[in-house]
Amino acid sequence: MNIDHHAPPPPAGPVPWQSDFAVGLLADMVRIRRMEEKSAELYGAGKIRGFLHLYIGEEAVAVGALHALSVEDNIVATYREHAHALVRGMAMSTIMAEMYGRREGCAHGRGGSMHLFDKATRLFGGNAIVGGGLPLAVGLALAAKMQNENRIAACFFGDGAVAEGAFHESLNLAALWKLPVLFCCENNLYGMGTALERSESQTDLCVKAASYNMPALRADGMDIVAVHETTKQAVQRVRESRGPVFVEYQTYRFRAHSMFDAELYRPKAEVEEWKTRGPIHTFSARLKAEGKLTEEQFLALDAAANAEVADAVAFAEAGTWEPVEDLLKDVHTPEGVAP
Amino acid sequence: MNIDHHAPPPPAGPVPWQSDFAVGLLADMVRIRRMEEKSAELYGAGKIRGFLHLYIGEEAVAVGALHALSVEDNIVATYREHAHALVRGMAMSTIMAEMYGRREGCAHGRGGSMHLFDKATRLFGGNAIVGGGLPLAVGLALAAKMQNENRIAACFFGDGAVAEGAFHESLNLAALWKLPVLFCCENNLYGMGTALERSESQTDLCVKAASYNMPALRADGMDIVAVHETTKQAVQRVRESRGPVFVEYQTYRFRAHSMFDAELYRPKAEVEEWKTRGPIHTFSARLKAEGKLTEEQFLALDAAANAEVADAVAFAEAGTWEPVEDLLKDVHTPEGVAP
Amino acid sequence: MSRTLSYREAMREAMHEALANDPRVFLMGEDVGRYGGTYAFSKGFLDEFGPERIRDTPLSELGFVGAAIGAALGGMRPIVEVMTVNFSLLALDQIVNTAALYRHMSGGQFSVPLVVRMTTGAGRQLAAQHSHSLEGWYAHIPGIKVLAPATIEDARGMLAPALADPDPVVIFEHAGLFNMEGDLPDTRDDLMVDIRSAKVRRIGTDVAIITHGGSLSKALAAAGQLAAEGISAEVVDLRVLRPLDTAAIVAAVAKCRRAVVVDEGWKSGSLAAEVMARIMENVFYELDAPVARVCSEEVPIPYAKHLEDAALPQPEKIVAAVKGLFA
Amino acid sequence: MSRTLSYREAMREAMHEALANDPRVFLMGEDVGRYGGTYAFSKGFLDEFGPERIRDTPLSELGFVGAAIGAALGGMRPIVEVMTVNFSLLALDQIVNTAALYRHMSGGQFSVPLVVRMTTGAGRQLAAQHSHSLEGWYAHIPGIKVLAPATIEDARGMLAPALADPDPVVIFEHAGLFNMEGDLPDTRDDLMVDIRSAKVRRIGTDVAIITHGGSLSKALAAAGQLAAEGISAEVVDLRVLRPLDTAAIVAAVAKCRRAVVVDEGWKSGSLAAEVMARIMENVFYELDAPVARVCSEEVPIPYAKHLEDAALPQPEKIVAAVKGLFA
Ligand SMILES: Cc1ncc(C[n+]2csc(CCOP(=O)(O)OP(=O)(O)O)c2C)c(N)n1
Ligand SMILES: Cc1ncc(C[n+]2csc(CCOP(=O)(O)OP(=O)(O)O)c2C)c(N)n1
Ligand SMILES: [Mg+2]
Ligand SMILES: [Mg+2]
Repeated sequence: MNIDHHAPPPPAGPVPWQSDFAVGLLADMVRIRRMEEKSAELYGAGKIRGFLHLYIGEEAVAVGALHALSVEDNIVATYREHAHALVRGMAMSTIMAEMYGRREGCAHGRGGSMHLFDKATRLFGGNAIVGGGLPLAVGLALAAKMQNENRIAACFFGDGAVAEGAFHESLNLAALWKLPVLFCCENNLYGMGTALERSESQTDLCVKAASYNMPALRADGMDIVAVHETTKQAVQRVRESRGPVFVEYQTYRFRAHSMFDAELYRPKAEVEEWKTRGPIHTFSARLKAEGKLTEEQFLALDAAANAEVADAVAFAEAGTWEPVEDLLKDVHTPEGVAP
Repeated sequence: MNIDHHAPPPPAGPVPWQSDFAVGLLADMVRIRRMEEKSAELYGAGKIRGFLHLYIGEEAVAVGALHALSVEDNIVATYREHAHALVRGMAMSTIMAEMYGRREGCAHGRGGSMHLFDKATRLFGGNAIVGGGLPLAVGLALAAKMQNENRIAACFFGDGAVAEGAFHESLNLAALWKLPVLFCCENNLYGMGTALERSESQTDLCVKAASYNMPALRADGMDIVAVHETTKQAVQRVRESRGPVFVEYQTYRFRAHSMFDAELYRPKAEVEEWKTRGPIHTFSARLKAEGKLTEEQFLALDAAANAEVADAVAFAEAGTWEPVEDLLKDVHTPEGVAP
Repeated sequence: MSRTLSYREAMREAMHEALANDPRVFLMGEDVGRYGGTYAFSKGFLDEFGPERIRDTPLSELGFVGAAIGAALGGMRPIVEVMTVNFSLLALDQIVNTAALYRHMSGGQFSVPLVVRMTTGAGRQLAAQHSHSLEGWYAHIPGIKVLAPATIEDARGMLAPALADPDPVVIFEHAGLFNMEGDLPDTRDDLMVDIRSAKVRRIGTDVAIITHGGSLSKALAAAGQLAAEGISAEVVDLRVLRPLDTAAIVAAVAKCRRAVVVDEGWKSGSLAAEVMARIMENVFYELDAPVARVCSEEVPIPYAKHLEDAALPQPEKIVAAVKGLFA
Repeated sequence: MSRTLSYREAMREAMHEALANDPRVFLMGEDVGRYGGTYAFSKGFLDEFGPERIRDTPLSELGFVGAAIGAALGGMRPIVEVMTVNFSLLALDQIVNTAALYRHMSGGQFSVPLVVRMTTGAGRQLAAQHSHSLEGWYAHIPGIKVLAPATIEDARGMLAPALADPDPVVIFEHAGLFNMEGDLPDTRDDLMVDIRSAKVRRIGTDVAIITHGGSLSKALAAAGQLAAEGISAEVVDLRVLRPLDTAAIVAAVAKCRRAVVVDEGWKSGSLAAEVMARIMENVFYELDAPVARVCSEEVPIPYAKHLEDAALPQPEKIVAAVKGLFA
C-alpha cells in the first residue's frame, strides 16, 4: 500500500484563541526552533556529541499538546524530546548544559540529548529505546489510578514505534485496565529512513486504536490550533473516562533523523513541499492576518528566543565537569535517600 | 467488558461431506482423544513427566484445520500440540515414545510433550514460549515466497498469545510483506487461568486483524464442519492472494491447563455446559442422524484408536534411553551435515 | 518459638505481610490472581486484597514489567512476578534498558523501587525452553540487585528489605525449592535478612563450596558425603548475586585454601566464572589448588530424566570435583 | 597484491560477495535498504539486489529476528542486522529460546543456518541505552556461535564461514572500528578466516593480554607502550567468543606466565571472568601472578566524554594492570 507523501495545503483558518495565549504558543515554537538550530550548529562545532535528534518542523505537536496538559500530569517522551523538556518547563540552560555534558545539566552530563529528565515538571525522560516509554506511561497511569490521583500520563512516540510489540502490549494494558493514558503518536511519516507504508500494513494508525477498544483522534500536526484543540478534547476524555485515548498527530521532520543521516530515503522536493506547511510561519501568518500578532511582536519574541539561546549557551560554556571521582554516582540510590 | 462464557447451542445441521471423508475426520478426533486420555493416565502413573497440556475438547480445530492444508505446507504449533502432530502424520508411537523420554521419540527424549517436531510432515514444533511460533511462521512463509514455492505456513496459537508483542509484530510483518501465513487462533476463552476478557480490552479477536489490514474469519471451533469449511476458504484465500489470513476458532478446553492446575478460575458448571458441545459426540450424532455413520462403525474406529494407543504405549514402554554419553548431541549440527 | 513452613509458604507469608502493611505494595503478573499463582504462591490473595492489588496480567511480559517500573516511579511498590526466568527474556529490555539505568540516566532524580520475582532453574523435566538458570546474566547489570533465596529463612526474610530498597531488586526462586520445609522463628524481627551479605551454611576447614539457589542443597549433600570421607567442607551460600559479597568468598577461600564453585548456569560465562575471577583477584596466593567448578553442561536442558540429571550439577559431581582438588 | 579497506568496506564487501554468490542469502533489518544501513554498511545494495533481498523491516526486533529464523528453516540464508546489541534485548527470546535451542529440541531434525549481525560497544558518547557490550551474555548460550571481528581481515573473512555454518552465528561489530583501515589480499582464498580459533595479534613473552573486539586496538596500544618500558606483551584476540579457544588462551598464558584480560563488558560477570576461570582451570600452576582484568566500570555508560572515557578500558589502565603483575 502506498500512502500519500504529498503535503496537504498549509494550515489555515481562524485561530480561536485570545492573542496572548496564541502568541505564547508561537513563542514556545520559536524557542524550540532557535534552540535546536543552535544545537545543530554546536554539533557541527563539536560542542554537542553523541546522537542529536532535532524536532524542527514538528514544534506544533509538543507545544500544542503539552499546553493542553496540567502541571500535575506525567510526561513520557522519546530521544527526540528537547521540545517536550523545554515546553514542560525545564530551563533551556539546563538542557543545553546537559547536551554539553556539563555537571549543570539535568543529569550532570550523564544523559545527554536523549535523556532529559525533570522531576519538578514530572518529565519521565527521554528514552532512547523506541517504544520503551509506552509501558512506563501505562505504569505511571496505573499508579495514579491506584492512588486516586487525578493526573494522567501523556506518552509521546513516533510512527515507527507503532510496529513494536511494546506498543501493542501497552495499548492493550491501558485499555484493559482503563488507565488514564494519553497516547500521543507523532506521525512524521518516517522512522529513520523507513516510510510508514514500509513499516505498517495498516497505515491508518487510528484504526489500530479500535483493535484495543480505544477512542482515537487525529490532528494535523503542522497546525497548532488543530493539535491543541484536539488534545484538549482528548485530555478531557481521558480525565472523564479515566481511560486511555489515542491521538495521531500528522507531522513532518524537516531535518535529518540524526546528525548521521544522508537522507537518501526521501526526495528533497518532498521535504520542501512539507516546509510550506511549517508550523511557525503558517501560524504567525494566520495570527497576523487576524490582527493578533504584529511583525514587531514577532521580531521581539524571536529576539527573546535568541537571547534565551545565547544565555543557555553561555551557561553551558561556563559549566563544569562532573568530577571523575563521581563516576559511580547515581547507579544506586544513596543509603537513606527515599526514592 | 464481560464476554459470554456460556456455551452456544451444540453444533448441528447437515454435514456437507461424503461419509468416508467425514468418518475419517471423526476417527482422527477419536485418535487424539484416546491418546490424550491415556497420556493423562500415564502422567498419573509417572510415565510421562514435565508439562503435559491436553487438547481434549478442542479436537475439531486441529483436525478440521489441518485437513484443509496440503502436505507441502508448513505447520507451527504450541506446547498443546499432540493433536497437530498426530493429525499431521507423526506416528502415535513416536509421540508416545517422546513423552516417555525415549530414544525412539522424535527428539530422542530431549523434547517431551511440548516439543514434537517432524521434518517429514513439515511440523516445525511444538513451542513452549507463548507467541514464540508466530515470527517463525512468518519467516517460513517468507522463505516460501522468496523461493517461489507454493506452500503456506499455518501457525496455531491461543487466545492468550494475542496479547504478546510477538503477535503484533508477526501479523504486521505478514500483512506488510504479503506473506502466505494462515494465523490459526485457538480461542478457548482462557490463557491458563486468565479469561479472555481479563487479557484483551478488545475481545473480538477478528477486529484485531483489521488493524493489520488482514482478512479475518471466525469459526465455531467445536463444529468440525465449520472449522474445516472455514479453513478451506481461508487457505484458498491465502493461496490466491499470497497474503495472510486470520482465523479465530472458538473452542473450549475440557481439562485443566496442565497437570498442575486446580482450575480455580472457572466454574465447573461452565465446563459441563461446554462439554455438551463436545466435538466428537456432537459430530458423530450428526453423522448418525444423516446415516453417514453407524454405531458399529463408531465402535470400530474407537476400538482402532484404542488399539493404536495400546500399540503406542507398548512401543514407548519397550523403548530405550538415549545414552548419557550422547548428552551433548544435537546442540550443534555435526560437521558435514547440511542443515 | 518456631514453626515449620515450606519455601512456598514462607514467600507467601512475606508477600502477605508486605501487602497487609503497606498500601503501596501490590502484586502483578500472569495468573497471580484467579489461578492462585502458577506455583500457588498467591492462593487466596485475590479474595483478601482484591483485583486492584492482586493484578492478573495478560501475556505481555515486556508490557507489564514496564508498567511495574512506571508504577514504581509513580509512587507504588510493585512486586511483579514474571512466571519464570525463561519468559523474562521478553522483558529484559525493560529491566535492563529502563529499570537498571533509570536513576543514572536521570542524574539521580528518579529511583525505581521495584521488586521482580521469578522462578528459575531446571530439574523438573520441563525441557529446553523452561529450564534456564540465567541469574548470572542479571548479576552482570549495574543498577539492579539480584537475590537468590535458597532457604526458608531467606524466602521469608528477603522480600521486606527488597521492597524497602529504593532501587530495582530481582529475586530468583529456584523451582526445586518450593516444597522444601524448614523452621522459622515466630517473631517478626528475627525474620529480617541482611540482603548485602552471603551466608555460611556449613562450617568447614578443608574446602569452600560456594554456591547459591537450587544448588545449595546439592552442595550441602556433597558436604555431608565428604565429611564421611574425612573432608571438612565449608558451604557458602552467595544468596546476593549482585553485588557479590567478595569478602565472604575471600574469607572462606582464605581459610580452606581450596574451593569449588557450584552453579546451575551453563559453565561458559556462568556466575561461577565470576566467583573464580574474584578468587583469582583476591586470594590467589592462598590457594593450594586451582578452584574448580561444577556447572550445567553446555547443552539445552533435555526432557528425559536421565539426560536432565546428567546435564545438571549433582552432589556426586561436587564430591568428585572436591576430591579432584586433593589429588 | 593487497589493497586498503576500512572495516565498513570489508564487511560490506563480504556481504556483497555473499549476496552475489548465493541466491539464498538476503539481508534484512531496520534501515538496511533505503537508508543505506544505519552505519552505511549496505549503501547501494537496494539498487543492486532489490527490495526482496535487501529487506527493510519495521521496528520489530523480536518479530523480524524470529522471521529470519523461520526463513533459515525454510531454506534461505538470512543475514539479519539488529541495529545494535542494545535493541537486541528485544529479540533475545527468539535468539535464545528459538534459534539456539531449535536443533536440540527437534532431536537434530532441523538446523537454523542464520547469521545475526549487530553493532556493540561504547565510545561514541551515546549514553546508557546505546552503549552496551553484551557479547558475553550471548557467549553463555549453548547452540549459537559468537564472533567478534576486530580486524579488517576478520570483518572481511568471517561472514562467509558464518553463512556456511549450519547453525546460528551471532557477529558483534564494535562501533569504534568501522572507520579503521587496513590491508587485505586481493585473492578470495586468502580471505577465508577460521572461525574456530583465536589469533595472536602480537607476539610477546612477558605477559599475555587477552581481549577481543573494540578493545583489541587498546590492548595493542598498551603493548606498544609496554614494549617501550621493556615489557614484552603477547596480544591474543579471542575473536571467537563461543566456543572459546581455550587452547590459545592456555598457550599464551603458559608461555608468558602472566595475563591481563581486557573486555569492554561490565566487570562482574564479564566474559573476562570466563577467560580467568579457564586460566584457573587449565594453567594455574604456570602462573607467576594472579590474572588481572581491565573491564568497564560497573556503571551505565555516561554521555560526557570524560566520564565515558573513565568508564571504559583504556590503554593506560591496561598498562597499569600489567605493571601491577610485576609489582
Ligand atoms: C528498539 C529500538 N530499535 C531501533 C532503534 C534505532 N532508532 C532510533 S530512532 C528510530 C526511528 C524511530 O522512528 P519513529 O518512532 O517514527 O520516531 P521519529 O524518530 O520519527 O521521531 C530508530 C530505528 C532504537 N533506538 N530502539
Ligand atoms: C512467554 C510465555 N509466558 C508465559 C508462559 C506460561 N504459559 C504457558 S501456556 C500459558 C497460557 C497460554 O494461553 P493461550 O495462548 O490461550 O493457549 P492455551 O493454553 O489456552 O491453549 C501460559 C501463561 C509461557 N509458556 N510463555
Ligand atoms: Mg517517525
Ligand atoms: Mg487459551
